[in-house]
Amino acid sequence: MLSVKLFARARDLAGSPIIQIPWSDGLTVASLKQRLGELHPAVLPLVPRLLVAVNNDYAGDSTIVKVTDEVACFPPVSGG
Amino acid sequence: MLSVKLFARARDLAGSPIIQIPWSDGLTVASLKQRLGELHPAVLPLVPRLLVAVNNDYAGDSTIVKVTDEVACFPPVSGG
Amino acid sequence: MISLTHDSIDYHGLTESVRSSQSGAVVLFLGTVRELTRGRRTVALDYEGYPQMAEVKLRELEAAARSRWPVEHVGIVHRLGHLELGDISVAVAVSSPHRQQAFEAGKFLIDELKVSVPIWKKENWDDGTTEWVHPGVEMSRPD
Amino acid sequence: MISLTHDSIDYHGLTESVRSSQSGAVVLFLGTVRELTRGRRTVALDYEGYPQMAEVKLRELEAAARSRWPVEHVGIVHRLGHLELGDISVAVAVSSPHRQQAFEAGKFLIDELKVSVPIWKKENWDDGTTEWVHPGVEMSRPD
Repeated sequence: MLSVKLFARARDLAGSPIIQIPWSDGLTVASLKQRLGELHPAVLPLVPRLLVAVNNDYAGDSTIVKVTDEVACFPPVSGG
Repeated sequence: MLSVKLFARARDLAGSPIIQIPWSDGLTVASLKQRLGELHPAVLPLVPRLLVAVNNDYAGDSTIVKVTDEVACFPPVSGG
Repeated sequence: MISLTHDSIDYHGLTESVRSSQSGAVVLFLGTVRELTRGRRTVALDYEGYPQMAEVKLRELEAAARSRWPVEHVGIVHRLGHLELGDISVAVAVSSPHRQQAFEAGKFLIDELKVSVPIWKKENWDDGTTEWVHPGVEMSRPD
Repeated sequence: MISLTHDSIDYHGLTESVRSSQSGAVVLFLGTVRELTRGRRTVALDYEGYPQMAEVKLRELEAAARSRWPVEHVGIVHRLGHLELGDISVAVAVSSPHRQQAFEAGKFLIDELKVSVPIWKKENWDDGTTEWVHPGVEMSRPD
């Protein structure tokens, strides 16, 4: 299982600050976003704009994610 | 007589913070600079770069100066 | 100095920390909670962060600023939690030999912070509704 | 708030005076006495002003900034007299609804101050000589 932290509206829609996603080696960020939408349909409308961070850096769709990675998903930022 | 305040290097070169210049109605800023150089030759090298303020505003060479005006001469500013 | 805090931001201390006799210029930017946003009235903001990544990204921004301008010191503090009108949400202070550099570096840091540092704000509107601010995401449905 | 002072500049008080819940952005600029200028070492600066005209020109600059940007509050304090290394010679604070405006107005104010407000500085070099700074005027002859 891959632990994924959620923030802001993504967390509110999923109803949890951290979710577990069944995972296997070789899967990418694109798979992560797809599975997140399947497991938590409430988050689905946000998925196209969701940002994914792997080990504290932004990761593109083709980035491979390992179960040991620190992973977070969140909508566009609005600090400042 | 026209009272003219001097500042910074202009004052140092003239040796005085305020000087009196013989004046008559109708004379301009250009005349003021010329007379200043004649009366205080030490200031002469600075005259081409001297700024003249009349009543707290910068005045061009053709501005007519009255003896009752508040007049100051000084080199380029360097505040900040 | 890079930090996230739940307390009031001491921008005076932050500014003192970037001053030095090697730098002729200091620029400080403060972001504060504004009452009116596109005609709607805010009563408060809640800021949430992903602290470990936010600190990494802030340090990257400091490094990027240093690579572009001869910045001497950089200080950035972002506040998290519940903020009332007029409260300071973020302070960015930079010092450099000349003012042009300090202005450019300060503007760069706050502009980039707003697009790359994982912190989010939730509006508390005066009609009692709340709404996450997610630029580019449809805002029609209040949370 | 526009003022000239012979005392240390209280930039914290100045910044507080421009903050408001109508403004989302505050930019503060501090000019400080820098040790090195084009490779020469400064030990102190003496600032002289023509106070009555300087205040008129500063108020004109504030008006010019307000005509270009939706600035809410402006504070400018310039120090006169003898300043040591690291001392603050000038502080400019502006508040406005958005940060872009605050940066532009702040930069405009200090840029224009330096060319139009009748204040002059005299360098005290570490070799014991002093020299008025008059941009564009031949500096070869120490005073």
